[in-house]
Amino acid sequence: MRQITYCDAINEAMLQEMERDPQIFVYGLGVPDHKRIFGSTKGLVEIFGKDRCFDMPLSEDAMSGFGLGAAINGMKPVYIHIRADFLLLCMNQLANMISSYRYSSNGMLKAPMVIRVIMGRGWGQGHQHSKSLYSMFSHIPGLKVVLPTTPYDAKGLLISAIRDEDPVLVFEHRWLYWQTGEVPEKSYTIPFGQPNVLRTGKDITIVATSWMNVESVKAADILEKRGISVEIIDPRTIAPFNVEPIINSVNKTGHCIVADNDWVEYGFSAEAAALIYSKCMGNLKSPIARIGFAFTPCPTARHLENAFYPNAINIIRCIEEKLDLSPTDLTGEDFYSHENRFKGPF
Amino acid sequence: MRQITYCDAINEAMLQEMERDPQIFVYGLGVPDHKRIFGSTKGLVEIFGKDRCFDMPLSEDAMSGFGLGAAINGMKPVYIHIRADFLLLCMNQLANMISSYRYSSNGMLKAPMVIRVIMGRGWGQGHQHSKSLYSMFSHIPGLKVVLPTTPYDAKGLLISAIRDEDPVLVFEHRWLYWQTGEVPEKSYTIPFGQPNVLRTGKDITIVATSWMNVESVKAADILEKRGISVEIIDPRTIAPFNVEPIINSVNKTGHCIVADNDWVEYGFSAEAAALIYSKCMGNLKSPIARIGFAFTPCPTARHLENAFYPNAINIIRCIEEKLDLSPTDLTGEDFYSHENRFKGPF
Amino acid sequence: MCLGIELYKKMYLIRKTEETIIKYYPEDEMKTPMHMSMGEEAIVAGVCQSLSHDDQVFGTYRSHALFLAKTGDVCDFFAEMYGKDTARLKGKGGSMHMCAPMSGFMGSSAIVASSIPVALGAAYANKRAGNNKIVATFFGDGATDEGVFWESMNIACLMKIPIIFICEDNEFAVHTPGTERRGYSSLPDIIAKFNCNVLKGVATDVEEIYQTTMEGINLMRKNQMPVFLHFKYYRYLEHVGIFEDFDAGYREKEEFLKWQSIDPVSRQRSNLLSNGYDEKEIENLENEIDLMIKTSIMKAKLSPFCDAEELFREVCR
Amino acid sequence: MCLGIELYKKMYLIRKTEETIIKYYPEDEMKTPMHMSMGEEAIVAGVCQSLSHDDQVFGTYRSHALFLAKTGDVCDFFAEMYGKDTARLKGKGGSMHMCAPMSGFMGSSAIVASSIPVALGAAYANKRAGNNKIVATFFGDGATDEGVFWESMNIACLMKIPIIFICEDNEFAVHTPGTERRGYSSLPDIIAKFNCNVLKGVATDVEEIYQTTMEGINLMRKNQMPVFLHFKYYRYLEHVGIFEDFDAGYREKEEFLKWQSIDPVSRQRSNLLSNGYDEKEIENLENEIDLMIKTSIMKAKLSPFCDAEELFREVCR
Ligand SMILES: Cc1ncc(C[n+]2csc(CCOP(=O)(O)OP(=O)(O)O)c2C)c(N)n1
Ligand SMILES: Cc1ncc(C[n+]2csc(CCOP(=O)(O)OP(=O)(O)O)c2C)c(N)n1
Ligand SMILES: [Mg+2]
Ligand SMILES: [Mg+2]
Repeated sequence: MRQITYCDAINEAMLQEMERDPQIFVYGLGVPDHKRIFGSTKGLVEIFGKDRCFDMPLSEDAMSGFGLGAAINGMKPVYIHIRADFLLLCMNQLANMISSYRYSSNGMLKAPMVIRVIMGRGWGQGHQHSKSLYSMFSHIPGLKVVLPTTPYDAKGLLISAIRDEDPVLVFEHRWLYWQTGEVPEKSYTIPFGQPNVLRTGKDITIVATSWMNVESVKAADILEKRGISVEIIDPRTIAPFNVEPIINSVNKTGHCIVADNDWVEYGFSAEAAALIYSKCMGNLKSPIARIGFAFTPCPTARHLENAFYPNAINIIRCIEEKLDLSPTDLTGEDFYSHENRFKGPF
Repeated sequence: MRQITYCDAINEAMLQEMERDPQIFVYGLGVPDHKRIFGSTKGLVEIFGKDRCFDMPLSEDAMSGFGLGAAINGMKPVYIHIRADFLLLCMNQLANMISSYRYSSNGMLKAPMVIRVIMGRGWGQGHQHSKSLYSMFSHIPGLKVVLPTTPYDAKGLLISAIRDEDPVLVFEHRWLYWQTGEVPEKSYTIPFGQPNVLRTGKDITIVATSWMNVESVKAADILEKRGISVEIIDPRTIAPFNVEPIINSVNKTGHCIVADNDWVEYGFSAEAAALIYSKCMGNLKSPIARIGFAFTPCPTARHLENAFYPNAINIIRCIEEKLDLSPTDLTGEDFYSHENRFKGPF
Repeated sequence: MCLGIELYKKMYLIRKTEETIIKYYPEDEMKTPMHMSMGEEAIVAGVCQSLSHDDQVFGTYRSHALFLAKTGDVCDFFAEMYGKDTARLKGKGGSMHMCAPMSGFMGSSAIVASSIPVALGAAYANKRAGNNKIVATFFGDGATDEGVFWESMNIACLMKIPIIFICEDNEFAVHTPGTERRGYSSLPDIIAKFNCNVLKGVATDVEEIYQTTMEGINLMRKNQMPVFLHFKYYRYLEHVGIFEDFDAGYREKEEFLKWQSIDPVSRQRSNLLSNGYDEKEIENLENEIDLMIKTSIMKAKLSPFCDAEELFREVCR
Repeated sequence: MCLGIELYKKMYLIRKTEETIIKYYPEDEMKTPMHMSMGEEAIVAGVCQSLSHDDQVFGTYRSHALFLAKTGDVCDFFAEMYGKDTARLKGKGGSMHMCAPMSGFMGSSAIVASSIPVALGAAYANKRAGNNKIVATFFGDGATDEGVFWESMNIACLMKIPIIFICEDNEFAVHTPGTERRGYSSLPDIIAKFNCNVLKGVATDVEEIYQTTMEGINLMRKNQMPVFLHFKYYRYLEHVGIFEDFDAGYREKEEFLKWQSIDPVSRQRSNLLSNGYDEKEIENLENEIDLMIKTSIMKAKLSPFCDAEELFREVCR
């Protein structure tokens, strides 16, 4: 099948959906400018015009309410944030208004709005341009939270998000934009609440979100050479979060790591671990390990950033500990790094 | 010892601290008006004047940054929100600025700011005046989160919060304002990270936050008559969260309920459960139960509110299930209700 | 003449409905915090009269008057105050979160200023649909302290969005007067520097308010610039609740008496009379409304509550 | 004359430091996103010259110029750009989050408009302390779209807070021109309706900017109302990064050339010369600064990184 990038998959989803439904419009800071949100909005303003693809003043709070208002009046807004941190300016509309408009109108009005959010490790971006934040929204009833990892998921989940009748936040990791994978040309949806088994294995289960799936696959590749078989499950949507397939996996392997692209404390890894434990108690051979960011604001210097972000090596060491393995010799292994393609801010 | 209300304990802490340190000032919407934040700010404007106790325009975002600016310049702002929901307007300053100012200035500047937040079940208050939200802040490095339950804690923890060199959010439940308890007249502090064992027991451990401690005590009182002995532990601060005493308790009792004054999903109960499981795996005789709000926006009609909020009865039923007891006959039991003292908005 | 009586009917319905709340609230069956509209009737009546049925309004927690002026549906109103199954919202909204989209009442919010940008987006959708609908968003003077008000004004003026901003200025945000909240002397003077149509007035003469709004709408149709209406009025009762609060010390009863002497409802009644309207006819209309209110509240009281499962309906996941 | 040369030195330091960044950035050792100040030098130099050492400033992610104008500390500057242990921030801040409180540089933020209310609070603390310190908060034209800007203006004017708001208007927010962001024609005209002192100018004549600022400060000392300064300038380089971007299509090179012909740095140099300053002396000063920059960057390159444990320092819990 055709291979395209994650970025192009997003772009194709936008194009096909806007083609399909004239009520869809896309807006946000810089959406139609020549950088086109890292390329993910390319072609939209040319094809659909300035009415359906537009920029705005820097007013995140009002822009959020604006989307809600258009949504309850029958439109399908897609609001893009180039950094997840900017969502903090939208919290009132997101958690006091958008999340509850349907409920408080007892279903007479709905808010089918999509919020595309780019997160991800920068390049000395620092503490205000590096947050993930998705677990916060998962705590609010009325919001759906989606984390596509593969190009296939990026397209299918975004299309599902746009067709959903409720507000959906889609978090895209900047580093995933360059990943390639098989993506059908025709339009398709992926139902929410269906985890994706990225790799089957029998020795340990990794539940990974977003970019951490890439790190997990790398770790699994390396350990496979030693005969260790790792199962990797990507929940893909964390609200709704379907933990069943994960429970089955952990009951099989007896070990579990939750590798989350966020702070560990009070994040997705807490909810995931709590649910897994509750259903796997007798079968767990070791406590669930939770891997995530260091619990500090994100520093800028590269060596501190390296200490802040978890990666495949942390996962390997964690697996070794759980399975009582000697440390793998990692010399000569080529770990993922954007050093060479990625200079300047993401 | 002298018995006073939770509200008066807060008020006394404010008075004594403002007396001690002229850099402290208190501000927020309605802070000096005749209602005095349900009485908790009474006397402050008379004693310390309008310079140290003042109102502001309705500008929660700017008011948050305002406190931060005063704090880095050596003052000690205490900013009061009459509803937790209004914190959603402050998220950018809280999680992008206040939480990280010390870190990003490498300690050259500090933000010793206190944010007092009133939450709690209203009286048909509805979905925009009933959120708890504290778990969101616990997810952000650089913020401390305190949940006083008793009048003793209300005074001691607020004084600790004010003397802390970092930003602290103190969440006060409106229904606790009427609770009375022993409170020393002199000033005292309670260190953060010291859970309070409200009741010792051997059959089951309840970890409860804020108002849920009152419901837990009620449940324990009722079950005690059947010879069931319940241990109740109030973490008091959830960031920092010291789980050690809880772990010891659960390892002793073998059963655990986390009763949180918030939504269950992605909330405090997730973090607590994940940590407890990780250290009590072999000793747990049943999965940890998590009790909290129904995962919906809060409705207004009383019968729906009753279905939304958990209470002592839910806790009793949960304990019975865990300990394999027949249902307790609750006729004649007098459950807590503010029906008679509490009319109109909280 | 017909207009004058329409306006009066709207205001009379609002006033009497709130008087009925005051009568029954102490029974403690309407368990929802009441932010009363008394004193404000002329603004909503005048503005809503100038709107068509399909035009849309957004309100605040203080929206009894707006809801009744736009929908006239006192039956649904009381059913919701009592949280009953017969209400469209079935007790999910209460006094602060009413909603009746079929009549153009698009919602009200208890977070100050938060429905302003929502109204903006709704109006944008109308513009894109080319349906000629107007959106009117109501808010208090306190709301103009909030940043989102300024953001929304700017966007509306920039994008030429068909929206009317109505600032209902009662000089207070809860108990805090404007003088302690404003770093400027005149809001309309500032807003006039934006690309919009600014009109203002004192809000107890309902016909004048109607005329002012019509003027604004005509200007907007001509120049496509949004309308900003600024009306002063006086809040008769406490911020929330059914009582007076002149003993609280933050405002003077004299002020109230001054405003009461030009009370919007009785003023319009006198107008009608002096314009030759027959008092008997007015009384007939009043009686009809009284009866409607009485029936509505009785129906509400007698209706059942919805089942508790309703709690989980209309929320995703 | 002495003033003129002081101003020139500030601007020259900024310009040359940024030229040095452009030279070394491609080596890929300064791993932090650079929002360059080129074109803006006169504003920060003029304003900072009118401030005393103890006065305080707050900036944005585009604060190279402000940092250097206020602190003069190019050594710390480069150490931080390289993320080295010798920097005060040890690599926790980078280009967007500089901080030097001992010199009155109180921080800069990468969230647009977010340091404006912080500056306000700092100024309030100064007022309460009665220390006569002034706070100056710098922000772009894009920041004025944000609600918090309006909230902060209102509070400052209401509370008579000793603060200078400086809007550095380069007509763009990233690539979006003011015409696509503003629902009004003149910001200073709107702000003038608040209770504050509004002054404006075109920002390549550094002495004029200094004078304007001094005038603002004098007004503020007299009437206690905050100052709002509005200066137009031109951003020479792309929004972020070290290159020109006239091929991107959102702005014209002609515009740049027009502004370049009144470039603040060369303009002030010519001024000095035509005012009789000796070119040799200027060159000496320039050489001194060149040397200082050279030394600073070399020291930065040679310095070690801090240990990784530093990651966990200065954060609570
Ligand atoms: C964002 C927010 N902040 C604070 C409150 C608490 N509050 C409720 S009403 C009100 C005053 C609003 O005043 P105004 O907008 O003038 O409306 P009025 O009550 O006078 O109709 C305040 C501060 C709130 N509901 N929302
Ligand atoms: C709240 C927020 N929204 C969006 C951004 C992304 N962003 C960074 S700079 C910028 C433009 C700011 O323009 P302006 O204030 O004029 O400053 P300039 O870059 O022109 O100096 C934007 C939109 C941000 N950093 N913060
Ligand atoms: Mg008001
Ligand atoms: Mg700009």
